[in-house]
Amino acid sequence: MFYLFNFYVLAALTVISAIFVITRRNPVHSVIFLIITLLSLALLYVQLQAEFLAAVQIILYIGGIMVLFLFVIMLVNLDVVARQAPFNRQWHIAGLAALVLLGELVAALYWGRGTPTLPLAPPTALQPNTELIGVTLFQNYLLPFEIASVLLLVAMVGAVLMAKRR
Amino acid sequence: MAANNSSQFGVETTVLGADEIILNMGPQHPSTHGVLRVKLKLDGEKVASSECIIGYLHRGVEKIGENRTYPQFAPYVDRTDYVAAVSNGLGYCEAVEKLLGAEAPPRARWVRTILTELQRIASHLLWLGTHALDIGAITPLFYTFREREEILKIFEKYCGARLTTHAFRIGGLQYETYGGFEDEVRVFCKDFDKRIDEYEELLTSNRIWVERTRDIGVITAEHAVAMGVTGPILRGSGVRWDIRKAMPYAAYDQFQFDIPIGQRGDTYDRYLVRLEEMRQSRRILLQAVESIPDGPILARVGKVIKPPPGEVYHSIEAPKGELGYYIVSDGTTQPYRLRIRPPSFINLQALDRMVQGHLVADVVAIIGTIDIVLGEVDR
Amino acid sequence: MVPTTHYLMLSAALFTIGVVGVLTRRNVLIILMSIELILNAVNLNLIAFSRQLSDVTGQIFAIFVITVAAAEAAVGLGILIALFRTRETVNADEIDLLKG
Amino acid sequence: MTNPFDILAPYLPDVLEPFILPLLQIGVVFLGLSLIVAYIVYAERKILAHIQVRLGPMRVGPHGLLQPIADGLKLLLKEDIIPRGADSFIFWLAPVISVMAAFTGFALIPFADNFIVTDVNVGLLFVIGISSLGIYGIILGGWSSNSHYPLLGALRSAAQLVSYEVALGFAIVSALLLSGTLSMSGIVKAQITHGVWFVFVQPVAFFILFVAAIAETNRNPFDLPEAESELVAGFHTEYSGFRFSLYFLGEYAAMILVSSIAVTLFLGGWTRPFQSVGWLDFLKYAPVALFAFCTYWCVAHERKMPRAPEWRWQRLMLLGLGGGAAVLALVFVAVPPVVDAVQGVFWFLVKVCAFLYGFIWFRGTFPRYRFDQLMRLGWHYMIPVAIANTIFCGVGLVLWRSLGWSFAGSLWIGTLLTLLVALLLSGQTEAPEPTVTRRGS
Repeated sequence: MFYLFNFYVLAALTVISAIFVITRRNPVHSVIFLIITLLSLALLYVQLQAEFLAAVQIILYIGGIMVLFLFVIMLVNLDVVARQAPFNRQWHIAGLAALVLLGELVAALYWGRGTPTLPLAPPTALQPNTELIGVTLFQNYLLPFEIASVLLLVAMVGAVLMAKRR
Repeated sequence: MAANNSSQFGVETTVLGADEIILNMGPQHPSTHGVLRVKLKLDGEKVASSECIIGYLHRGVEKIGENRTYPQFAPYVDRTDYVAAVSNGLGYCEAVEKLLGAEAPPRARWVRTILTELQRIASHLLWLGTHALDIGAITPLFYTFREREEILKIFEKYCGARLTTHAFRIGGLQYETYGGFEDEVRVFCKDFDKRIDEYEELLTSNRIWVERTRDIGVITAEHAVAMGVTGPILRGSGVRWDIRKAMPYAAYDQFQFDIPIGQRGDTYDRYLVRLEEMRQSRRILLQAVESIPDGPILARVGKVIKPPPGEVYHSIEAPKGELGYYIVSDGTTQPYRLRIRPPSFINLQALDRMVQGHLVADVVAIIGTIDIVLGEVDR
Repeated sequence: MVPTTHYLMLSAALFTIGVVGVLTRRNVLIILMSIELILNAVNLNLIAFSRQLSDVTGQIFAIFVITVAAAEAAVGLGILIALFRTRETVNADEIDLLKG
Repeated sequence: MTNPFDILAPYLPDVLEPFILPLLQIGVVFLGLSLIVAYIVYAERKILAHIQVRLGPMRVGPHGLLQPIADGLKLLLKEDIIPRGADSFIFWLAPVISVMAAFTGFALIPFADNFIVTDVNVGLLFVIGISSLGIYGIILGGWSSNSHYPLLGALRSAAQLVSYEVALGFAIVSALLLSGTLSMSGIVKAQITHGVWFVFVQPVAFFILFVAAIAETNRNPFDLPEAESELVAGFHTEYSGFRFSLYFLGEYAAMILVSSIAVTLFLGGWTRPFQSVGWLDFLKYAPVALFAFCTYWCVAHERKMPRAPEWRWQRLMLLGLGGGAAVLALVFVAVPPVVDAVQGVFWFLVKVCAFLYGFIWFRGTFPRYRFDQLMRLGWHYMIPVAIANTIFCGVGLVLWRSLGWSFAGSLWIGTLLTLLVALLLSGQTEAPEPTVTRRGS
């Protein structure tokens, strides 16, 4: 009961602030609402027994990536942006297409509800979370992990190269 | 940025290209030491060039001088470099004396030397405290003000004023020294060198201080001479020029003292030069109080001061550099033309050369190291 | 307990909002943020299934997704800065020339 | 030792128990922290004043003891100004974020054995994550003020925080490696098991954590975002009144938070010094000694005060304080369980205060770094040393676990290797040269 209540509050918060993210004219407001979305998602992760990911979400997403966004927003001139139309010309069609997508997803879920669901695992199944993730990551997924580090390196070099003054 | 092209009192930026920004420091800025306005052209982070905009404190002191009698104008000069009023008074009085062909009696000259050297120490202390504060060290300010307070107490006992003292009169002194004057100076000198060591302990070998001042605001000897820069800045660049030695006035030819010079001409050298100057001033003070002669304190210059027609330029070594007075007399009781050569004004010229290629944070340190007083720059 | 379907619904909604943002907004910054929304929807799915199957692999994949998101944001914002420097705009529909 | 709040548990209805106990703890921690913050400000003013040969606040209450309350009231009653053109929503939100980020972190700090609001098994990551949210308070506050100094201050601050967070993270990793857990109380318990505070086996990591903590809280010599000679007051230039006091609160709470993290990770959290040494057990009466000293101090200063009637209230207040301290000391002596109960919190706070004293001391001593120097220090020196330390800490642990060397010995080998790296790195930077100015003739 408590968890369901929690879920609905957080889900509502997530969806509403996500809508605000894409509708606010001012990008700084968008960032703030995106942070709220990400925070409530982190709390949902805690409820899903993924504490480590929740912490990673807060540290990496909110503490890192979003700060980067704010930085860039402050570097580019916003006065001009604020006066321009926020949506592009095809937004009616785009919105329609997205709604169709939502319909599709919901329909798939709706029709799929009859399929036998697996029993929910006992709450301690994913504990201790950090150790489990660590062991799995470094035993079964070591290669992807290393590739991801290469990806990060490439991204870092790329970003520096892009942002560098010529 | 949020509000480009908006001009405010504090700061104003204009985006020129993507790279060049004009940043306006002052006139209401905590570290421009008054109402100096510096327009910085920034190339990214670095300062490409700067322009000083002065005049916010202009009071027409020189023009006032032409409308006052010679003794009447003496208090006005205290208001130019208001943190070194005694030195200003000395320069003016000696200039008028030179015009009159008079000379102050020995005792007056000795007392003048003592008070001027005390003033030099007080001015340097104020500089040290505020300079350190600009660079972010808050504690030296309180230490230096502790000692400066002692000096101001001596001034107050001598002439009743602490800041704008009007200590001297044309022809000598107005007041005889108070009882115990020498002793008080002696007591001050006794532990003053230990106090300087205290400041040095906080700053000289402090790694952050060295990093903030070493090779910052370098000015070479040639440039310094070419720009007419004087005082500790010139000596910091390695030019041994001190009017106290070169053209002795008051009683300076009677005392032993050294002129410290720097090698690199950077902010750190100027800092060391000023510290050493304080030590040398202490040396002069100790010699002066021991040998202070008896005798009259005021030469016979007459009740109404009416110099013969002619012109005179007399300069002294003020704490900030060469302080000169150029006076043209037409034989009346008022100067026909009076012009002050203030050290801060001339030294400030060097700012542009010193800040080029440095960061904005260094500009603050460099303004501090030039040791300007806007009352003197603007007059 | 909350049925897993609920999380999937939420994820679908979030995904769609992200897609709407990408398709309709002009500001590249907002578009990048919408992409973050999409990636988060994916993460929520992965973690919800990881919970249901009590298999930690889903969370591992979410970590990889976050890594990719970080890389994407860094490169995307780098491009944005370079773009803003040459074109003085952050609008996606004004970037329609092949030469700068 | 048990959680002091568990005493209440039997009296509460079962349904509410999981809510009320945490709420009570949160309340106690929040109020206690607010009080501590207020008096940290007072302590800072007093200590700085004494460093700078002056007295500091002396007027409000005996020795200015009521000054924080007066300041708080003043800030609350001041006019609340929102600059024209400011984004009022974000302008309102930013200080709140700042305070929330700082205070939320305390939910995961173990003040004593079992005295922790919530002991999550990834507690350390959460504390770091939540405290890194404080950066939003700064950036958004600076941006929304619609003014240049705050904006520049905010950008500087953000860059600084992001840079030093890396070093902070690496410093924390070594404590993590030693204890093998992310739970905050687990880390303290690991230090009890090993019988040594981690600062004694990982001094380099502790040092890096300390420096990074100073940088993270924007304190001197890394207080560039608020460099008053350059940027007036940095990101909070446009703030006044209540909002400003929120920033103030958040800043000092963040100071206490980073100190608490450092104490938990490296200084043994709630344990008293040399807990394994039996004959030092008398140290558990240290709270008694502290309060007895307070009594002595109050009485001694009351004697020095003038007897004039306008001083009566000040004298009474001092005597009251002294009396209160005496009563507490007596209670501690008379009722041994009470002494045992306050042990954890007492030692924790003592260590945090020692840390905070360091913060204040630095402020009174150091000039400020320039921004590029600060960045260079962070990226060229702190982060490489931190990475080296992490690697060599791992090497030490391998020596200990696989080869069976002694715990402290193998870690010290790692530390020495790290110091070697640090020495090599510092060799690259220019050492301060001898003074060049010599007296001439």
